[in-house]
Amino acid sequence: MADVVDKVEPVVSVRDLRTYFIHKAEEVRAVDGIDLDVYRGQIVCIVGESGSGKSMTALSLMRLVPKPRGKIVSGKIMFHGVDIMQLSEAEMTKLRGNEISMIFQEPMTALNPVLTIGDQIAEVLVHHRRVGKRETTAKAVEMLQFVGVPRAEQVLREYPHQLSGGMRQRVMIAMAMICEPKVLIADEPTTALDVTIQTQVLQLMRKMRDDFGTSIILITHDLGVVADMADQVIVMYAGQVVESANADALFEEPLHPYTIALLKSVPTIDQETEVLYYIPGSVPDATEFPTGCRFADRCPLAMASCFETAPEVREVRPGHLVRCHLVD
Amino acid sequence: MAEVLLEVEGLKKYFPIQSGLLRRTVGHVKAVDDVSFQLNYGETLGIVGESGCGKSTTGRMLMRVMEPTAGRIVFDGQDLTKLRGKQLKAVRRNFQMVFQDPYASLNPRMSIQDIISEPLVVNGIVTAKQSEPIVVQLLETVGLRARDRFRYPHEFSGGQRQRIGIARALSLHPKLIVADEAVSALDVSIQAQILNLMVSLKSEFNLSYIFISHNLAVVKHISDRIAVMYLGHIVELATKDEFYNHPLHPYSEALLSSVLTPSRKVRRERIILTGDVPNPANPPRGCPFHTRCPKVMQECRVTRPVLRDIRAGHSIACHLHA
Amino acid sequence: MIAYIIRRLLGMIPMLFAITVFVFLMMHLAPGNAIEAMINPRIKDIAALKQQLEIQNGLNLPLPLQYWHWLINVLHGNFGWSFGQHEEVTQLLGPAMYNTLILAVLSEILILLIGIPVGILQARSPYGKFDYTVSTASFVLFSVPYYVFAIFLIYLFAIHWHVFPAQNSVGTGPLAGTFVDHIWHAMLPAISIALTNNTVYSRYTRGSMLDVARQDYVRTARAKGIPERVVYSKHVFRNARIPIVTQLGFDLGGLLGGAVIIEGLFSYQGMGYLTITAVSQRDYPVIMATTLIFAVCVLLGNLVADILTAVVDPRVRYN
Amino acid sequence: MSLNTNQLLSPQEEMSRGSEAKSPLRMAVNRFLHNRMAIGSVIVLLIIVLLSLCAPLLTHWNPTTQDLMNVSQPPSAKHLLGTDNNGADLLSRDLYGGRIDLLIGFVDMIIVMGISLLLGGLAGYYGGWVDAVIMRVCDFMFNFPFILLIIVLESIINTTSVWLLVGVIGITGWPGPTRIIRSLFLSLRDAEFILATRIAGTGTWRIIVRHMLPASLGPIVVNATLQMAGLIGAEAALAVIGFGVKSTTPSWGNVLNSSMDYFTLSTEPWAWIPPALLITLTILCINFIGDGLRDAFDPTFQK
Repeated sequence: MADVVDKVEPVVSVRDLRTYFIHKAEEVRAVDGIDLDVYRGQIVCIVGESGSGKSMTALSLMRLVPKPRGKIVSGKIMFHGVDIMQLSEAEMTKLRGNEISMIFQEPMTALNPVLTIGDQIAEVLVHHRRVGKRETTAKAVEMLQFVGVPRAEQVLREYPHQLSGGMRQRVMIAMAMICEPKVLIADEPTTALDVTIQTQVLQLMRKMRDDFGTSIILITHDLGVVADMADQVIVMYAGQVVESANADALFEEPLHPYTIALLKSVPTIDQETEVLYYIPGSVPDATEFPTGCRFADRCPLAMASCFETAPEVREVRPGHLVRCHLVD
Repeated sequence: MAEVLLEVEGLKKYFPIQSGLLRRTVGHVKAVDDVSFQLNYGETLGIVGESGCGKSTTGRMLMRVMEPTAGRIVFDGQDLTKLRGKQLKAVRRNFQMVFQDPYASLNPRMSIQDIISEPLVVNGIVTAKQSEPIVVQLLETVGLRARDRFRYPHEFSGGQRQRIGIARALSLHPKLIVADEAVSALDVSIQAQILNLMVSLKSEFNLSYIFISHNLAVVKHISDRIAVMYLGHIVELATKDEFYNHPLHPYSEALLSSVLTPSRKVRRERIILTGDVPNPANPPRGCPFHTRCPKVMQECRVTRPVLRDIRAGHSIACHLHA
Repeated sequence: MIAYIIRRLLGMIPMLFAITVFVFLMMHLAPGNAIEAMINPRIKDIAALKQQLEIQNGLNLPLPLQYWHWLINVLHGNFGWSFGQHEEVTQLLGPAMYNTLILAVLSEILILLIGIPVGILQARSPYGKFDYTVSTASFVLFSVPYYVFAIFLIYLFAIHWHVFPAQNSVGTGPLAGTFVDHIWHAMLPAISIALTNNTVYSRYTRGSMLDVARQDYVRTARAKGIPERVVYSKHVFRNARIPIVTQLGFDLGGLLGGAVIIEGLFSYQGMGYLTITAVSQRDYPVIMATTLIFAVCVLLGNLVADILTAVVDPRVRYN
Repeated sequence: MSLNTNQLLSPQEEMSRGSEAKSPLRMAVNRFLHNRMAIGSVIVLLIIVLLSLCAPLLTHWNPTTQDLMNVSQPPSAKHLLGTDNNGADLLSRDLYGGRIDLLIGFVDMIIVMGISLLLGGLAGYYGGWVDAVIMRVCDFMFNFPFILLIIVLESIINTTSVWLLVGVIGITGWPGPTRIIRSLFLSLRDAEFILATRIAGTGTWRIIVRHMLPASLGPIVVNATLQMAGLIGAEAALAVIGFGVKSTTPSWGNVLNSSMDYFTLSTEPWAWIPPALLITLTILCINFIGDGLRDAFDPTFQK
């Protein structure tokens, strides 16, 4: 697996990304200072619970934060050495779906119900490649076959509601991959699918990485999916990265109390536990974060200093970053 | 203790498919097709399966909010399907339900006090005034504060709402609680809180559970026995240990192999099923699973296997183990 | 599609039957009968004449049989004799339907040309200055009853500026009776109908566009790198038009049946005006004919709405 | 469970009870009270209502007295808005006229909403054949639009009495709101919180009164205002084509109708502008109130 990963220069490099939602006097700090490096052929998982800002991070990378309230207030998003924050909207449009693609959680609602599958796949090629109609169709059929859609030629003429959930997600992947982008962002791609279908889709995504060398940013709340897929893991909590490490290292020895608690609170089919570990309380309100560590009032190991000063991210071991006062 | 609380026999729910000018019934969606099982006092039965397998429809029929097409539901010796009106109301308090969506299952216009006390009041157990101390106690039982009873659902988080839903279900001291995907909408850390609460309430209130979920790990945590459903049928029914250690039905094997564990050490051999679940309006002949089964035989395409005991506490519906 | 239309047309039969029964009964519930309306109450031997006429017209037969005769006549295009205007009802219907058709089509064109584009423009930059101004204006305009609009239009365009006529559906002079003359006379009533409807349609279009713009598949389109202009014209508009097209179909049905108030106000000789005249003269055969035609237009409008919906929405087409 | 309630309530809890309990209804009322346009409209509407109710105190002219010696007078100190073609004082006709329009708007709104609640509620709650029958009747009524039905009914009933007009409008106006209420109840019937209360053993009546009605209160109230706005205009709509109440009875529609000739329209704006403005202003106010109510009940609604 590791041989596909080329660690020379990151394909995507994010520094201090902040995306806020501003409505009247309220400021929701959805993403509050994210750093991220993705190398060629790497699968990076961003994991967190609802409200952690993981989906908004993904949309920020595409510069698709919902307007007018959402706004990227600061940060640098380098894609192949170009800061995409500096690009014009037209230049960004050329990048989307071509160099960076995205797939979403609900394949049911993410496809346009009144356009045929063929139309929806073809328009990507039409706008990015300017190829003829016959070539477009051939390419679309080829891609659908590649992602495992049976009767591809017929499916091109069908509408999304005629397909099953698993098939729709395959179509989404085909559509995202048709220009062979360098980066694929997948926002909870299997959450709406049944487990047996999830297995199929995850396998397909791995195949995409292996065959095209695509880097994948996989956003999920499911630690099982992370363990299955990730090369690199980023754990988010309340808009910030709390831990970032190589997947093996993270599952071997998680360091942030939140990561540890999260891993312990998931029931598994491999071990028996009488009482599940749980994290008391709930995620703080994104309009008024505490001055100290954002996890402090739920943390079993919190010290006085945790409530006073916010911890910085520190490289505790080579490549293992943690935002916690306890690990120095 | 192994006394039977609930016995379900040949339960069916067919939804007619109507078509054409005269709304003629041209076929049926067999949402639940010939489901039978027993539940003992104090036991938890987990029902697992993928979307559309009929697990939620089964739960709703048990709750008597959906009329079965055929079959018997014997609860505590009484056939529920024969009861109507007052008689039904009298037994109804013995079985309650916890829902999936904590945002939709509480009336947004009622205070928590009114929500939790309503079952008591409508069953004539106490008046609205008298119910206050009971509500306070119930709130404390599920880990909320006494003063929360004056507040309204919109002021609570998802996990807290689910606690309120549980308090409401408990208010009548039921013998059975059907939990339909009760933790699926919650974040992992909150999910663990609710699961723990349900486990502790079970012994405290002598409850039996039917726990419906698509999550095999969650079901394993809480259940004593597991029923696997596929296209309206139970394909495997076994005790927890039997099921998780020796699954016999090819579908169960595939399902279990698909469960992802948050660990890099456990690497299971994946059985990747091809294709999708067939349309329940047009189910395949023979075994419902034969279109996706990696071990399919000629017989599977012709006759539907019935659920039968393979050994004590383990039955499956599969020709492989005939 | 053709099978669907045929099925729908057959499905209209029970409703048409109910409508004809209702219209028929309505006439018989009316005080006095057709004979009384026809004869001069001061003539001699009125009772004998009445009886004779009743037998002649089959009014002594049992009601179901009378209904049957009436229905057969209607199916043959014979709506009877207008007592008020002393003519075959069918003779009156022709020009009235033609005038109403002109008015209906003209109003729909105005709605399509103004209401919908304004809504689209609003939705392109929602919550901006243009959107805010238009929204407020259309909220106020929406509250102005259409007959008040009509009176103001008559005052300005007919009385003050002499641009359009405020009376009748045809005029005099060299152009009298030509198509242009018809259009010219239909202008003010059409504008009156369109003014109120435009506010409804622009609000409707705007709402539908904004609703669609929030959908996941629009985000997908942007994520695919489709230029914003195409995102709106292809992804947003093709979905947003579905409810609008349906509504247009419904409204067309109503308009083809005749805009009673507006036609009355402008003395525009369409179906609505014909109804009003007939009602004030208690000219029941005409009332029955116009009411029946009105109902049929509404039913056909519903059918057109369903067909148009199926054309623009594959989910409907394939179910 | 034998604890006394009072022991459980600490003084602080009692104190916080008022501020903490944010009932959705109270929040809606608060939002409405903070909507300036809506409150302003309530005030203007009240003024219009008061003007019609107190008409005898504001003018000494009888609106039905005709004075053929003084027809079509321009405004003067004697007749502030002049006189109409029959010599009746226009100001007093405008003031008294509101009574009929407001009466029709208010009473018919109640009749229409009452019928709609009953029929729509039955259809939505019970579904099945009850729903099928009621909906077919609605469909049937939709084939004859409101105005057409009224004028045809008028030709049969042959009357111009105010109360008969109220009755005719009332029994023809319900199909629209009935459909809305039916779909509200239909969607509520399958809502999880209704299911939960059925499982608890709650009876039909209580489910309707305690759960479904409060849940649909917002849309019902908003719809009632929209209905009222439409119904207030109905009298004038009928009047301008000559099918309103008896032409001597003062009503906004009749005042408007009596100005429908070339001469009056072009030279006597005081005759037709005031009633036109009054009708429009009344409808505008009611629409603003309806808009405010919708915002109050459904703050997430995007205009």
